[in-house]
Amino acid sequence: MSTIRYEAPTTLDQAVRLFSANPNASLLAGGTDLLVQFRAGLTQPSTFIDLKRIPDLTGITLDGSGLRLGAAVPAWDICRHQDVKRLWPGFVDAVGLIGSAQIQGRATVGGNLCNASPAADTIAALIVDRGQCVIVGPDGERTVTVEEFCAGPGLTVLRPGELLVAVRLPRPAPRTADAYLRLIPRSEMDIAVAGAAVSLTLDARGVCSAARVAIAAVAPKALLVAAAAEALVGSSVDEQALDRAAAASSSAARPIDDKRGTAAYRRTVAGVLTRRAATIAAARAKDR
Amino acid sequence: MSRIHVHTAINGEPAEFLCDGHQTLLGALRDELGLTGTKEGCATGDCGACSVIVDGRLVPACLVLAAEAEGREIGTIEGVATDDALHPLQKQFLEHAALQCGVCTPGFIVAARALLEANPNATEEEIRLGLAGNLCRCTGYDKIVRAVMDAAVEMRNAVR
Amino acid sequence: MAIVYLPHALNAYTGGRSEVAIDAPRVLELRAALERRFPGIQAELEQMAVAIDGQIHHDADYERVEQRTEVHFVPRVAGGA
Amino acid sequence: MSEQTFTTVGTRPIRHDGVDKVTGRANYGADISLPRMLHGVVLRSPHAHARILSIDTTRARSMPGVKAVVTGRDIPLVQAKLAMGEAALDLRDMGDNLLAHDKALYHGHAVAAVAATSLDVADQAARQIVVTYEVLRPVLSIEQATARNAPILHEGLKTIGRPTIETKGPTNIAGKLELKLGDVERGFTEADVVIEREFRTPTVHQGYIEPHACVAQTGEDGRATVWTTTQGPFVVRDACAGILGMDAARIKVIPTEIGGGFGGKIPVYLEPLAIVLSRKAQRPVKLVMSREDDFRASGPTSATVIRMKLGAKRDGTLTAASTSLWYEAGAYKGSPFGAGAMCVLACYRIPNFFIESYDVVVNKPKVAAYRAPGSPMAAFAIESVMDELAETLAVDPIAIRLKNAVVEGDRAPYGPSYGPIGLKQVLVAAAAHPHWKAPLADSQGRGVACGFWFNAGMSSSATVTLNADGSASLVTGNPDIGGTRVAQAMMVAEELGIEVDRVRPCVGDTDSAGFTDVTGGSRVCYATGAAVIQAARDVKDQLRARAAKIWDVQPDAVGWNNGCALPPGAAADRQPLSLTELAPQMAKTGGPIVGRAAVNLPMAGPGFAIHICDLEVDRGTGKSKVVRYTALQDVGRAVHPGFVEGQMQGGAAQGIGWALNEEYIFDENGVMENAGFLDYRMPVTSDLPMIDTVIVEVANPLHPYGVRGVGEVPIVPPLAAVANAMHAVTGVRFTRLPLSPPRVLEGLVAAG
Repeated sequence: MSTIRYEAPTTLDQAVRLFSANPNASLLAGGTDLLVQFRAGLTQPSTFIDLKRIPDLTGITLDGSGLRLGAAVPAWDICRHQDVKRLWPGFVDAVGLIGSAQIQGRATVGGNLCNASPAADTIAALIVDRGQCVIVGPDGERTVTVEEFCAGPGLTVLRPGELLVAVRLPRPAPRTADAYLRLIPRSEMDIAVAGAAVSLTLDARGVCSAARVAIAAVAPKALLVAAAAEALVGSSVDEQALDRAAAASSSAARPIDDKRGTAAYRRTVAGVLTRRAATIAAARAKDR
Repeated sequence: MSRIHVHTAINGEPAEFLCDGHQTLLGALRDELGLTGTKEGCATGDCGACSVIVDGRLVPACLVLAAEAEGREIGTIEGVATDDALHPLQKQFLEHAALQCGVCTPGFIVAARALLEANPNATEEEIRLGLAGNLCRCTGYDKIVRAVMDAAVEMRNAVR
Repeated sequence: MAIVYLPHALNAYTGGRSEVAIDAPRVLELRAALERRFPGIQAELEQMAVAIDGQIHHDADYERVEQRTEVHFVPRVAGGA
Repeated sequence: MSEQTFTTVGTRPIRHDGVDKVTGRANYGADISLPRMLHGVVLRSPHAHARILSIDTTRARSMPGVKAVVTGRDIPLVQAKLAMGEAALDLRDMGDNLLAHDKALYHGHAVAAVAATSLDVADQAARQIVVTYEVLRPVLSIEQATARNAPILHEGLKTIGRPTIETKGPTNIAGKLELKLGDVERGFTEADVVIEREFRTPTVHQGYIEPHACVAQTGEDGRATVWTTTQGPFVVRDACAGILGMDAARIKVIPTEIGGGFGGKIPVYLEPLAIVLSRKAQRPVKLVMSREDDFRASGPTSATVIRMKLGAKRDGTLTAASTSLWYEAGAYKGSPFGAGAMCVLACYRIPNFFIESYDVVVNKPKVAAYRAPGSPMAAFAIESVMDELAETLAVDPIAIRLKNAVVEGDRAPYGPSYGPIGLKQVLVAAAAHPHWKAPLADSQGRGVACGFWFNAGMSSSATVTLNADGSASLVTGNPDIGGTRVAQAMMVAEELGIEVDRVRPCVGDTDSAGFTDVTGGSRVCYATGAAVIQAARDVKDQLRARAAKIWDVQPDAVGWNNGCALPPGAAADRQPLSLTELAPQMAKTGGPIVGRAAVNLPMAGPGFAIHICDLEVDRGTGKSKVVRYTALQDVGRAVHPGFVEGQMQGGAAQGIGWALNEEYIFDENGVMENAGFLDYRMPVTSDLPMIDTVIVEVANPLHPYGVRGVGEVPIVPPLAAVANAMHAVTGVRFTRLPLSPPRVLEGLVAAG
């Protein structure tokens, strides 16, 4: 334990080289998952490679094509970015739900993705917002969708030596908005027992022309629920459409019983939250 | 393996210390620098007792590596009072009897200061949500929230 | 005479008697008198607190039990904070 | 007594230790460091129930930097009990709990400890200790413990029954207590309504924010000094002395500031280990529990199963009660089953009752005291049933409680008559409180519940030393967990007629303070307070004698008023002498003035409370939130109302946590799955509303100012107050805690 090294590369190249040379290294962004796992003896890295001094990972860039969010930007900074908040209120809500104000000062979206917890708050939101993961490794750069990025609990598609550099979100179409809701037992500080994200587009008459629905904490990874989206498309997001969407989410859920909730409970709540998130997203889309 | 030499600034003064690669900032503050006002309640980022400021951001010192402090500005409870006066939050915590055992108090004061500096007009609800990462088991939070609300008034008046 | 209330919990010794008048100056002698009357009871009583006219003492050996005093033997209680 | 007028009592001065605590200067358990100090790590059992076949420490001992290793062999099993005023601590069990000897009895049970030059080395060394276990089937509930052919934790365990009960063969039932009055069968036949329910509460933890921590230094002469975070420095000293076979005079315990206790910092977990390690290493040793260890291996409070049957006439008059209470003790006997039995019916006049209560050992950490031990679970049962009775009879829930409330002169269920008590007063105050009549939204409901706690007495000492400038120093032996320093200083100020800032209150160590029982049982302001007042009055008497000397009159003739000695008639020409005038003349008039007192008081007058809770429930998810809360309590006399309110608010918050989300979750092997603040869900700031308080003062005749205990009663009502509010919103009677969202939704679905 006393021989663990700490490295803080200042360029992406350095980071990639260091990581390739130290396959047992742990990449450190916010550390809110990594250091807890390390303390619990779940991971024994040879080196901590701190990514927070690399400009490619720590910037927020917004242009005509959309957002490029550095993987190591802390939640606190994202929540205070007024333009990002305006364009993706659901995603920013999800970011804002991660832990406490203290945790927000550390936790990153990149870390949330790489930790690949089924209960991660941002992943479902990123999925409905058509997020893309920018990955860099010894063989260069590649991009995968967020729904592909996580493979299961704690598992990602990152290959040896690769690291997540940024997340890209395309600019939302007109009259499009997102929403994310989760259920936790307390008002703050808990891990989601179930979560639901919805992004939808309304046409001029208020009819839903496109939708994406994703649910969290009810399967080994966040699930994109096509059936729930289909239930909303073509409707005015009315009670019947919401009921169908909720039912679709509940039946798509593949939850387990654990210390945070029962499978039956999660299944029900995934539907309830889908319904409520869709309602919020529709209201937001109307205002655009 | 030699230890890491870290140069930083703590509460506005240059400071340096040696640490191990896996040592946390909390460990370094308490064990290397003798700044024991920052407390360990859980070591998992769930209680807020180790709240400190790093480069203007409120963070749990238990989830920061000490080596990360290189070149950063650190603020701890020991730097909240000025040479001649308690901070309004400290005064209001005392006036309101907002501490019982007092072990969560440094974390609350550091976090509440960060909260009020970012949002001087925070409502009761905003204060409660903003301080949700600081556990107190003695007070039921009532007097803490009142102390923070009154400190906010005092801080706003001082700015005018 | 002190009126001693015998708890249901000590029925094994008292045969179900619920109160008895005892002439004794202090709790120490009162317990001894009860032992003479109900053999074996003293060891149990020593584990218990004593309420004298409503006030519960944990260490009551030398407390006076005057005329028409009410004496109860009650289980000891632990407290938190 | 209620006509007493006060100058300082009832005001809200700033606590003397406050500035140190808001600036980070105050030193708590883990803040102590000594030169050459070693760091210790405790190796814990990975099994909830296992026979220890062997422990091999060879490799650990040979590691560089390792200075001492201890196992159960180093901790003698002493067949003795430590009288602690309230309850005897069994030193044998305590020794076996410190380090398992033959069997590990819960997951996390300590089996060995290492001291090394750094925490990392100690941690690595602990991993090198090889323990061979024969894993046994764990016993994880009352049902499992009492089942036929249940695994037995302690082969020799015999049920201590009052009345004596026949036990056939080995058992996990350590104790039984019965209380009885009247004819229960007849009582139920006289009833028009009988309600019967079974209630369950989970294992919960005190959740103090500062984990257990200590440093011990043993010298070449074998004398030890221990710095520790404890509610009772004298308990630590006497427990260490008893277990380790040392004279109490060879151990000095210095209490650090304490980051919460609530009963959980009365037993010893680390201190004897630190002493033995430092004796072996001849260097100071620090032991600090991680939060995880603290959950797994300190003392939470009992999970319970309580069956409650209650009968009443149509007008609400209670006729009979029959209740059976089962308390888990954890790995060793000693749950608060006796207290539970005595508390469960203590609020009401019930002419016929039968109470039986059981102490059951299970493979979980040994329970410790937790704020009014045993009473909250019992109140959950009786107060839920009272609520249902009110509903069934269509009467107001406060009115039915008033109708049956005990008053002065009524007999408590454990026998003696109550002195002046305030249950009726708090009920009347609750009925008149605006909260009780305030409108509610559709998604909201309101519940009430009462609570009772005895409040302890026990032994306390105090010393007041007058300084030549007229200020005073106060030394007592109670660690200050919630403002007791300032409250005690206020009593000195009140007696001597000086400002509270001119009194310096000090928490002494075991060498400098007279023997004092724990900070616990709600006893500090009452019992230690009484000693403080007596010591201050001793100072006053000595001052009168000094004035008499100056005036050359008889001391008895000198009066005292308002901080001044008053000349007797014989010296009517003299001016009164104030304390500030007399103090500088101490040396001339006979030497230092030191007032002292030592008391052993009977239990304080019992405390009663009623809480009103408004709960909002999300029917879609089962999630609830307390939106308004009022706690009303008889406190006897509020010395520092700010800290009295703080006790009421803090107790209410802990009880709300117990009701809504807190619980130990064990897997089938007895491993706690949520040993951290993330998943052991204590209330956070945004979970709670402001907690309104109403202080009722029915003076306690046993204290000079009328003080009665305050700290424990407020955790008693919330469990039922919340559950009753939940019923008011949902129409569902929940009998199992916590009322977590999944459980509530399940209940809603089941009810259709």
